[in-house]
Amino acid sequence: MRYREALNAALREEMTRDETVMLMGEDIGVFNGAFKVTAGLLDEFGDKRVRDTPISENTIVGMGVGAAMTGLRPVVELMTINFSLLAMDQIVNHAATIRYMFGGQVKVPMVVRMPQGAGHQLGPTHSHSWEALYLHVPGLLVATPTTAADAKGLLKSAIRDDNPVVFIEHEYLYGQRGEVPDDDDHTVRFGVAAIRREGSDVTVVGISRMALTAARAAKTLSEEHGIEAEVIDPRTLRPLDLDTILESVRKTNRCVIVEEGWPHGGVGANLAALVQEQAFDDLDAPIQRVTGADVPMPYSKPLEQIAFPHEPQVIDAVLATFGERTRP
Amino acid sequence: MRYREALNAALREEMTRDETVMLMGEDIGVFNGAFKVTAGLLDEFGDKRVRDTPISENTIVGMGVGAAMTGLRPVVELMTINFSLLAMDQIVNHAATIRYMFGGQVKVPMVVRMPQGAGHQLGPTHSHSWEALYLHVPGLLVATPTTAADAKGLLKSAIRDDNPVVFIEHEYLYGQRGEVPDDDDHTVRFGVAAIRREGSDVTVVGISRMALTAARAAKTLSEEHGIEAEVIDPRTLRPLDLDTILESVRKTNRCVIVEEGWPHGGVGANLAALVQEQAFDDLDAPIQRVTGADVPMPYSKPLEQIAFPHEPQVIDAVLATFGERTRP
Amino acid sequence: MAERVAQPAEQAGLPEPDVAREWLQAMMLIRRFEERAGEMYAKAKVGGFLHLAIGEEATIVGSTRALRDQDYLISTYRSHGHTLARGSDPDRVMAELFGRVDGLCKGRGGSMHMFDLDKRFMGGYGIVGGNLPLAAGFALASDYLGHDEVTLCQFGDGASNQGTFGETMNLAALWRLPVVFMVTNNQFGMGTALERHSAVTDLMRKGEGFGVPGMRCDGMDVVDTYNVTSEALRRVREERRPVLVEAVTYRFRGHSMADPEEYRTKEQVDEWRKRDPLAVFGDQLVEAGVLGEDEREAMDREAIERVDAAVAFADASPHPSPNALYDDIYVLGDQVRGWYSVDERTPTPHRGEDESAMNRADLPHAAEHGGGVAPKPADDAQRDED
Amino acid sequence: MAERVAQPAEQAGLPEPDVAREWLQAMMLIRRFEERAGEMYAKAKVGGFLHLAIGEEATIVGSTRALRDQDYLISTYRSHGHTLARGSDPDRVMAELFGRVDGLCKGRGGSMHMFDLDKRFMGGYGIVGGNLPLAAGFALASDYLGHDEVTLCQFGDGASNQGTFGETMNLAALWRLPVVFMVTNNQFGMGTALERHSAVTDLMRKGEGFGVPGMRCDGMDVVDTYNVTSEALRRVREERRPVLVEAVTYRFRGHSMADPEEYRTKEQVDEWRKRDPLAVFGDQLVEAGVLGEDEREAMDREAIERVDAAVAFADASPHPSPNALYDDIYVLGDQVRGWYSVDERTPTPHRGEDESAMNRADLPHAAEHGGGVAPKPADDAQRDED
Ligand SMILES: Cc1ncc(C[n+]2csc(CCOP(=O)(O)OP(=O)(O)O)c2C)c(N)n1
Ligand SMILES: Cc1ncc(C[n+]2csc(CCOP(=O)(O)OP(=O)(O)O)c2C)c(N)n1
Ligand SMILES: [Mg+2]
Ligand SMILES: [Mg+2]
Repeated sequence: MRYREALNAALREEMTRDETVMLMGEDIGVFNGAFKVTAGLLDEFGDKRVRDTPISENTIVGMGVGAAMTGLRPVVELMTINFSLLAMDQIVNHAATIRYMFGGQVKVPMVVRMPQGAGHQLGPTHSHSWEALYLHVPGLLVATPTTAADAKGLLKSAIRDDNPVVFIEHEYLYGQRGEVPDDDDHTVRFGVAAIRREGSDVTVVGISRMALTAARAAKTLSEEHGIEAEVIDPRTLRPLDLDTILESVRKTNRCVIVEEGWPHGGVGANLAALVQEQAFDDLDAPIQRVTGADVPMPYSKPLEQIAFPHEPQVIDAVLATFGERTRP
Repeated sequence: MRYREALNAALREEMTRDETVMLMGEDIGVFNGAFKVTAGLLDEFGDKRVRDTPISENTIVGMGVGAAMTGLRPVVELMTINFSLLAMDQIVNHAATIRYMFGGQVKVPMVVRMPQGAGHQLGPTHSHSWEALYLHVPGLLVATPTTAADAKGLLKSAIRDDNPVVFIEHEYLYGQRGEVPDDDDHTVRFGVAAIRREGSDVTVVGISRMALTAARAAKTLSEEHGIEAEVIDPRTLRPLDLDTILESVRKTNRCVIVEEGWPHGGVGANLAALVQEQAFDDLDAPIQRVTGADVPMPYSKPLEQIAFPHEPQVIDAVLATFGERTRP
Repeated sequence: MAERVAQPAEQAGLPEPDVAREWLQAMMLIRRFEERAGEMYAKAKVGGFLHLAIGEEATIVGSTRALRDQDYLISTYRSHGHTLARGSDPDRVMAELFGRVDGLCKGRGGSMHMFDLDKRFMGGYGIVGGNLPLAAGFALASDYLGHDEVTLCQFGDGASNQGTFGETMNLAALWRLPVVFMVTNNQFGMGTALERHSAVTDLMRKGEGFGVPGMRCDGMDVVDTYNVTSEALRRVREERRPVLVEAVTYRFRGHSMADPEEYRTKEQVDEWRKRDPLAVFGDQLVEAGVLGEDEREAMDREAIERVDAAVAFADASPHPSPNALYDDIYVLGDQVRGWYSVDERTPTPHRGEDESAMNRADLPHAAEHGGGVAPKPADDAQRDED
Repeated sequence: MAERVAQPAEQAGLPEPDVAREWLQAMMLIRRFEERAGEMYAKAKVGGFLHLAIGEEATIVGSTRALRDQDYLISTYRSHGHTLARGSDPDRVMAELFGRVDGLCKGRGGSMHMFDLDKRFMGGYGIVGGNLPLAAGFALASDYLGHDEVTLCQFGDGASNQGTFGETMNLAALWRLPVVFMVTNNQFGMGTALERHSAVTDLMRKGEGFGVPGMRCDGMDVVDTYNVTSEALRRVREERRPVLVEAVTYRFRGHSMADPEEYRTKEQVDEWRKRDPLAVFGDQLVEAGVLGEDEREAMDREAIERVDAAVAFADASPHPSPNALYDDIYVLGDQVRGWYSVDERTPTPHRGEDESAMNRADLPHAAEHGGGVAPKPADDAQRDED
């Protein structure tokens, strides 16, 4: 099943399971969704539960917050994470803050779904990876599913959870296939990392699509360099399963973090800080980060391709933790 | 001269120096500014150059971007950084991106000024410190002045610079006094850190108000623990003067970073990642971070006070780099 | 006033004597409560920003009295009056201002962020314009769940310039949501006069471009406000579409406690004070023989005493324990068992669920300050801003 | 059409023969250019999203021809036609679509982000509604500097629901800025029909609540569009206040290249196609004897040849060198000498100003892919989305 279909199944199952789950977003209904994640749901559940909205990101999210405070479980789709900046006030100053600010009198059980990622030449307003902006915020839960099974399991958990969840999908992953348990109650708990590949020489943490890039690099490292990398996909960044990463690093004594987003204040920066704090004496080399380039994503295909990480950069960073490099 | 007066002087001098410098913001004119930074400027320069705006953050900033593209040097004041989330799309998807996206055909010489910080019991919608959200973004310059002299010098540099600048002031610092060279051309260049105190035992990096907290802690550390801390204030986070920090760490072999904002993906995370990458072999202990608590800022005074760092936490973190702690 | 669809107050006359007295009593309580809140702020018992609605009591009481218990009310950072009018316990409202555990929000929100779920007062919000989408969300939920509540969303003239205004008007009209938007036109957004911040000053018309019809009431007249709001609520309930009501009123005090008020003349303030809603309505009742002067004074004394009691209660209520710092950020459960490793203030991963169990001494940041003992830096700043 | 303040086209009649021919020529160039762009997209010469304005040429040419050279034009991600109408070199527009160095934006922006400073085409923007505040900013600068340019801001019906619409209308009216807002009502925001996204479908009225008067033109009629826009520009210039013009038109093609168009009927599309602005205007000119059929065909051939040349030029233009990745992010100078230590992709601090000097092999990310050689992952995804 494709990642996109897994998300669609999760939405269908949770809507069937709970009458209060409803969807709002731009072109999610008649158009079946910009990336077809919501395909068929309008026909199946009707326009009371699947609502096409005007282009008003801040208000769509804010209405979701209000509805969540008064009995619904809204799942709001933003067409891409790039447009979520328009809704940032409602996500941070309202969704994430309301329960705490009002002394726990209400909860905000809502999900804001949105895809991110480069590679489609969508240019500087449509291609960014901003999970770092959201993991910064207390009160939010943040998920970045990589596989179809996690996409389904985490989305179901997100919908059932009583906290506001920022659910970050990936435009490249939508088309990727994966095994998905067809159990209606297959959920994946937040705060539990997945070990994608066991290895004893180096720990490679990959976020979202980069977990796949890391896995491919691991294969090459094993075949061509005799280095066995342990590949970890945190799956959720809030809560973060730091313990699994630390355990691995205590075993491998080396750590590389791979992300698609910008380097300054990115996910890698956060993990590197945490790992060196908690496993300082276990590290044989500096923690390496492989990140997107520190630029707005260009449209040009060759420029875009060198502006986010691929296998060679991961391999390079891993070798660097062994004091070697492929290039002079 | 107070920090607030230094900013006022910088605005006055630059407006006198350059006809195209103009101010826009909510209540900056007739009301003289929510924090009085723009006091008297409307009377002096008139309502063409000092403009009170409606409450429309996103559009005020966007108009600044447009005006900057066509010949003006707008300085836009947002009443506090908390409201800047409403303008995040214009700041990130427009101001920071336009020059690159359009192949360098235009520049966006504008400044977005806004204060941040806790301590006034302004509660969960008015007290946050979000420099980390902005240092993440390529295309922006980010300043966080601590002293009156830097407030003036950096603001003048920001106004004269041809890039979009996010200029982050601090509500507590507004009332603080400091020496300010009364030279009309006293500017402080971006990307040059200030060493607030020399020391050979530990490097303590403090951001904005926390540079003062760090300096106070350094005094106590010297007097009561015989530890000589070198206190560094980066002054700007983009560009970042990493070299000065690295030089210090190579000398002290210990590093503590103090910030007021949230811990996950904060400034400290970014600096810790950079320092361990560049000075791994020079570190005798894990880099320690002292940050605000991972919560929306509560109104209650005792809760608010324990939710952002004070001397004891800095002292504690420094001692921890020596393997000691004040508390069991 | 003009363009009013509802029956004008002067024709409608006064409500039943008991009702009229209760309205006056409610306005008196709000007035006295806010006067005392201001005094407590001067005494530093109350911190942060304090926005008083003195002068706007008729708008507050007239509109909330038109609501049924199940209807939702949502307002701004200027909402002591709204939560009191909804029936919140003055003790708990004052305790919130004092930042104490018995406050409506356990001291976490303060003056700008009141909330009382039991009374369906859905909050005061610090972000100007931020409450409009939430109100539409409440109305959406009511509609979706088939409940017949209506939401009353109160915001200011300045907020009508915020992007959420146009977005929310369009969505509420498009989806025919049961919500009454009330723009409390008190003539100023902070220090900016209406005509200096809004191109159209006839605020009731501001929603028309989005399909939201407008009505207007005299916000200094509790009866007129009640009548117009009632009519608006009826239309919304029956026609299933939003209405925008402009309440024309005036703020007698500064925007917040630190306001030199250089943006308006004493004369203008005096002119409006002549229309003090409490005085005007009280006189009406006395003239109409509904109320005796002595009775009126007794009601006022009662309000003062109620507020005295609230201050005593608030003062006696303890400050929140530092252990409460991490409470209520997340709903903990099987899914999120705690936000462990989501806070690195301590060299070992901070585990939220354990924190409540810790005693204060162990709390990383508690070392320096005992409950309520204010550290210097904050005080300096506070003084400087006052 | 109704509510039009300007003189109706049918009375105004046709413009001077040369002018009329030039308008038709401009529309033909845009039409042929976009048709070819679509073909190039199918051939994967063009990537990303491609939004064609086929059907909207009269709106584009009629409105831009009303501008003087010094006036500013700003549009959206659907603006090949706007930049061409402004006089941009078709070679460079096509090269931008191809993502090549000779593109208007050096291949950084692509179809959605055209920009030509020399022609005062101030850009196509990918964020719906994001260009309105910028337009007000241009107008503010013109006003401030005492220049008499006017700004024409083009956006879609769907964009009129964005918060920036209300905010910008209010500010432009309040500050009396010289800007004409043109909402290109092509009946849909992506797959959402006008009446399903906007409570008020009479879009020319949408600014009235903010003090911005409305006008409307037949966006399928180049003459009417020209006349109404000219009148709007005149009013704005003389009265120093914004005007909102609704251009009623239709998008013949899908929203972007990957659009099954399930949200509208073939019949509706055919109905509108009968009003194809090029056919209608061309026939008018032939009937009026301004143009001979052969001449008309010659003009069309000319357009086709011009586009052929543009494709050849674009194809011959090189891909940007990886060394250009870091160019133009910052204006470098004494203040910012480089963004050293602002990029940690490499284990040593990355120094922007050095990068241009490096040769490709040294470029961290260049290792894998040569210029233009597309790596698999992107391709998979691309295929999947198509
Ligand atoms: C988004 C945002 N911008 C600015 C502020 C600062 N601020 C607080 S109240 C206020 C004025 C609001 O005026 P109005 O809406 O008329 O309400 P009033 O204060 O008159 O009740 C401003 C600008 C804020 N709290 N939120
Ligand atoms: C802020 C934002 N939200 C959503 C999108 C995705 N999107 C691109 S075009 C479009 C429809 C816009 O419709 P309209 O304004 O009528 O312009 P048209 O495409 O019809 O020319 C949408 C929703 C976007 N680019 N930006
Ligand atoms: Mg007001
Ligand atoms: Mg459209």
